[in-house]
Amino acid sequence: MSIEILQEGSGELIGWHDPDENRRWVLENKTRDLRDKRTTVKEAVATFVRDGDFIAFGGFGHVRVPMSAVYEIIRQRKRNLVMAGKTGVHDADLLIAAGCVNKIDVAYAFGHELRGLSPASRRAAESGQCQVIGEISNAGYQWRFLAAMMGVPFIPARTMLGSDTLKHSPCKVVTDPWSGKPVCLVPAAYPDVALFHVPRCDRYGNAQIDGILVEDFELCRASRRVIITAEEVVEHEVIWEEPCRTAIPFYVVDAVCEVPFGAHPTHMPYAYFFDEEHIAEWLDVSQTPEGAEAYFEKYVFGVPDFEAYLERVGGVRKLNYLKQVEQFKAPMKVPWSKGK
Amino acid sequence: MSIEILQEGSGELIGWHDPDENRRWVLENKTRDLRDKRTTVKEAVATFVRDGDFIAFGGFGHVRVPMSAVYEIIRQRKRNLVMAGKTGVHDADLLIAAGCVNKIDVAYAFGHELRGLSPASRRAAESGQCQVIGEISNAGYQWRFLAAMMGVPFIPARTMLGSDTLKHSPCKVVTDPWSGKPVCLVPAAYPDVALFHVPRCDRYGNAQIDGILVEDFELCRASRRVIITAEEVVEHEVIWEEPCRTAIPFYVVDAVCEVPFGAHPTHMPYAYFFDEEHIAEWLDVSQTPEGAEAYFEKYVFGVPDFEAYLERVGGVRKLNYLKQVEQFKAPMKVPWSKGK
Amino acid sequence: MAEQATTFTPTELMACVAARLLADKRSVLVGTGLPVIAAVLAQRTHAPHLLIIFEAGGIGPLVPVIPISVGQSPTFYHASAASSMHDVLSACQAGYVDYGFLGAAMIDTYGNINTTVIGDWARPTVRLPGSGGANDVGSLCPRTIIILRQDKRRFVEKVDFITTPGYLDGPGARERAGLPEDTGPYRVITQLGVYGFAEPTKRLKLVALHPGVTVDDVQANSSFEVLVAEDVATTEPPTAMERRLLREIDPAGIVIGK
Amino acid sequence: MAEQATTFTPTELMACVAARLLADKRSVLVGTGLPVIAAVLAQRTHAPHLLIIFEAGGIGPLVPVIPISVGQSPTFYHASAASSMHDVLSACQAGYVDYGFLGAAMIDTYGNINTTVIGDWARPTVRLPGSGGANDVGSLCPRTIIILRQDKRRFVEKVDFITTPGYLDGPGARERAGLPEDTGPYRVITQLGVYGFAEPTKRLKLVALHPGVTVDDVQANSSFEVLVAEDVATTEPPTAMERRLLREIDPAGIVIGK
Repeated sequence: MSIEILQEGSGELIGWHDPDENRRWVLENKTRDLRDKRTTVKEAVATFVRDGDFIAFGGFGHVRVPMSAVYEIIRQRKRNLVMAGKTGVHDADLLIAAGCVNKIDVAYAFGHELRGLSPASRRAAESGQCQVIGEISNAGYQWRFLAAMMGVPFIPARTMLGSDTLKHSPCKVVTDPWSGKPVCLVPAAYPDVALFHVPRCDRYGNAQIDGILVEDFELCRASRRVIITAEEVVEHEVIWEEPCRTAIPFYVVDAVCEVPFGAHPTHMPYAYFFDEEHIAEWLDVSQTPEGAEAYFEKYVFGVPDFEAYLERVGGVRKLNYLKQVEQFKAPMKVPWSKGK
Repeated sequence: MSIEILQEGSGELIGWHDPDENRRWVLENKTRDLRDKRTTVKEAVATFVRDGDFIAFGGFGHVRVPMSAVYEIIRQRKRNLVMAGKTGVHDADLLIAAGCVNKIDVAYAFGHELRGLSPASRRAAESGQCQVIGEISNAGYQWRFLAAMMGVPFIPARTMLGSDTLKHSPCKVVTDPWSGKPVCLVPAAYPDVALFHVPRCDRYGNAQIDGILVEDFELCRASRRVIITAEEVVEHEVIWEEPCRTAIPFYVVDAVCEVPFGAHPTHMPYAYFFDEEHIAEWLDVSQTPEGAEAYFEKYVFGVPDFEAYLERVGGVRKLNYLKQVEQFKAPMKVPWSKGK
Repeated sequence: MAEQATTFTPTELMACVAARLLADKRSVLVGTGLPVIAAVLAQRTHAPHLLIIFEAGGIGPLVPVIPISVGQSPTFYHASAASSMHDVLSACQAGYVDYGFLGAAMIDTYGNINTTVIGDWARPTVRLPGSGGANDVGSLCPRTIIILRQDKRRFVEKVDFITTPGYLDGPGARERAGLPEDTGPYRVITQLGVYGFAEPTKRLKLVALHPGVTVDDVQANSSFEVLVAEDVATTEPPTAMERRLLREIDPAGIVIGK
Repeated sequence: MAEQATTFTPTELMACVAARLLADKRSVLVGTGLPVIAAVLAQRTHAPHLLIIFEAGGIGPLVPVIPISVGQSPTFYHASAASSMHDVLSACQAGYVDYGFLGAAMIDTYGNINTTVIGDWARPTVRLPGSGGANDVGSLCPRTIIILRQDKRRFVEKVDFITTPGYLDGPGARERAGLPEDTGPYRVITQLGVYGFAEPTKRLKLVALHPGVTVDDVQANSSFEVLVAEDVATTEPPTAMERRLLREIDPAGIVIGK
């Protein structure tokens, strides 16, 4: 007896491993004991992000993105990264513009949500400088991470069927042996490295997330190496109080970095708002390669670290303002909105 | 092109629906608006538990089991229930002994964990009064609920392969089209009705769980009808404070019942301990059909409701004691432990 | 009859038309922009019990002001749950979500949407963001509502790339592909009018014209011949109350304009 | 050499032997009873950094006293996470769990375990609880440790029902069935001795005898001829400290006895 393979997408199968091969990797590389993983973003990126890696970032759109690590990746001039465009927005745009990412697997990229399209990364995609290696949907990526977290080769889904998105994905369509209907199989995706920004985390890597998890629960468990940046590194005993709040467990984590405002200029729910002025500045200057270059000189290469960057984007006054906006105590500024 | 079906288990395929058929059921039967679902356990069981239903209970083993509803099902003499033995312990034992459940799909049943085997339900299984319709593992059941929650026909897994558990399950083994290796597919399981006991819940059904979720997250979303019993029904605004703590969302819930100590004699994490004296009494008397009968007369048919039952099992003094044991303020009593 | 605003913008009109399509006590998956504005407007007018869901995990919030991102805190402000993408898209796949909202760069006669590329996929003239959650919404929702500005380049006979499935190549095609039954595009809203899909052909069909717009205007802004219903309605313009509410929802005029 | 206890029970000995098999800085999935006692004993002796995991969701607790249920609050007391069965069993399937612990009603020469039925499945002589998480542990863990009391009815050539796979019918059978590579039974601990699995046959083989036990005792309590290693070791008896710790972990003597 057999079931039919009805269709096979032509997208590049990035990040898939035979489940046994990945189990072996986990066995040999992931530690199981509570060990102090605190380090600097500089060290963490130097050690755990490697040229050519398949890389993913936690959060969603402009929310809870580990931007201090994004800047550090640019500063260390990592190259040939393949990005999981699982809704990759500001992170993807900067990394492509800086020449760190030259391949991307796209659920959503090249855009800044309501703010419009991304001049820099679109330019790169259209010139071929950044290659799109496949298309997928958000659910498709979500469930590729679920498959990897579960250590299974694929997860069935009922989306993408009939579309060109599927044609350009690495998915296959088979006949469901129970219903006889076509069903899409999304293959597991194990990023080489994934980076997350969280409100709090202990030194071992047990991390809590306030508000929505997006796909971080599955993504952190799917990834071979995991870097956490946290607003605050708390004592392990804080985790004991509510262990049901641990969204990322220590045994998947390789590095823990305390980085207050580490998501700037993206948004940290309950803590601080997007820095729309800064995002608008980027969207404006990145309309030319020279402008993007100047931006990186000013905000990345021209500063020694993230704290110096925070000073440069407006320091304490700006950060206080962003906290106030998040608490509805100050009005938001949206310079990119031209009253359309 | 095709992939091979290597094996098909002979277990009865209980609770599976074509995903489209279940979508139609959801569309026509599940409400989406915040509506007050508070009712009594009596009403909830009368309305939402029907003879012949495929039924499942939240919690795990002797932990967080909605016992007030179990007793009410017995009191209302529901019949021909098919139970998801997704580790069904005290609930399964009573419902089988009382003649409510006469078919069971077994991951774990007929036992009381450390306390030993279940005299009453074993007797029923061995006499044929309760029929075992299939075998599966805990992961197998967990992922059958995951498939149902996701609205997909199956989930792949790497357990059960090669075993008789799989032979007597409703699973199929196919060749993974990526690795070429055999992989087990567990079919979706949509219980007709599932019941949960939680520490707190709002009137609409938004429920929080303290501590481990076990498989309640997936099970509640997989089930067609859902009854929640809660230690406390709280104001909706309590949910607003930490919406990330909502484990069961209101739109899957049909009835909300406030039942303090509603898990008795099972354990409610952070709140009260098992009533081991009561469980021991059941294990003792249920060694004969007459003893089981007398138990039901005394504790179920002989009391009008759950509060009267709580009085009968020891009232305030007993309940205070169970709270103290959970807080390590009093020693536990384990009468079934004969110093083996 | 409700008091009508004397002037209104096409964006305001599209938001109001979209809001009016949402029935009370149902659920809608929304993104940022006009969709969330329409859903909140519906909640504040005829559909107070509408369940609003965001793909990133926000379930049932009382959205205070328009979120800029679908993961932003207003998407789970005073919410029933702040959950995950897995949870929300599973609920959508399992049938708990009634309406979906989508934008589009281009749409074709069968309601197929392109938001991926203009030109050849491998060497695009214009690279667009891709599916995001759009394909999932368009695949899984019983009633998908599409909002876009219409012109000849955007209303095309056949899209360059089907990012999100409409009725594919016609009747039965969705089911043959394996998509859930009884799903697909429900209405298309543009600055000129409202479209449904003809039975049994599943081709785009004009069902309402906005005030002052003619069928000729519609045809002039489409690169294919649009079917026209026998009884084309005329859209009610936004009421003054609707316009006031739109300002409340989008006080900075990010989407509605200033 | 550590101070030895003058007297000890077989249960105490089995707990100590099991504990000693667990290497520090690795992870173990445990159930209630002897497994959790052994794991906690290991933590309090040579393996302080052992990660203890419970299938119902408790991850990395400092287990204060033996839990009666695998979902009870001690299984997530002072824990790194109180998660879910899906999370834990996924982690196990993905390779994050090194050791698994199982009890057994019957075991056979290939380490296959029966905890489902004695007799015919459809009309059993004795109905047992079934797999629970046992099949998952035995399917997925690199090193599964099995603890049971041995006698002729429990040590059988071929079990009536393979609830949990050992080496099935011999070398390569697990991989052919699709089970993860490099997994399977590692040791079997009984009141008489400790068994491993011979290479390449994967048959049960005696590797250590408990104090005072002979090979003849072992054969007399097995319904098949047990292979015997050339260099059968003798189990170190429990130390006084180990016995003290066992009383601390199980103060009521639920498992260890009174």
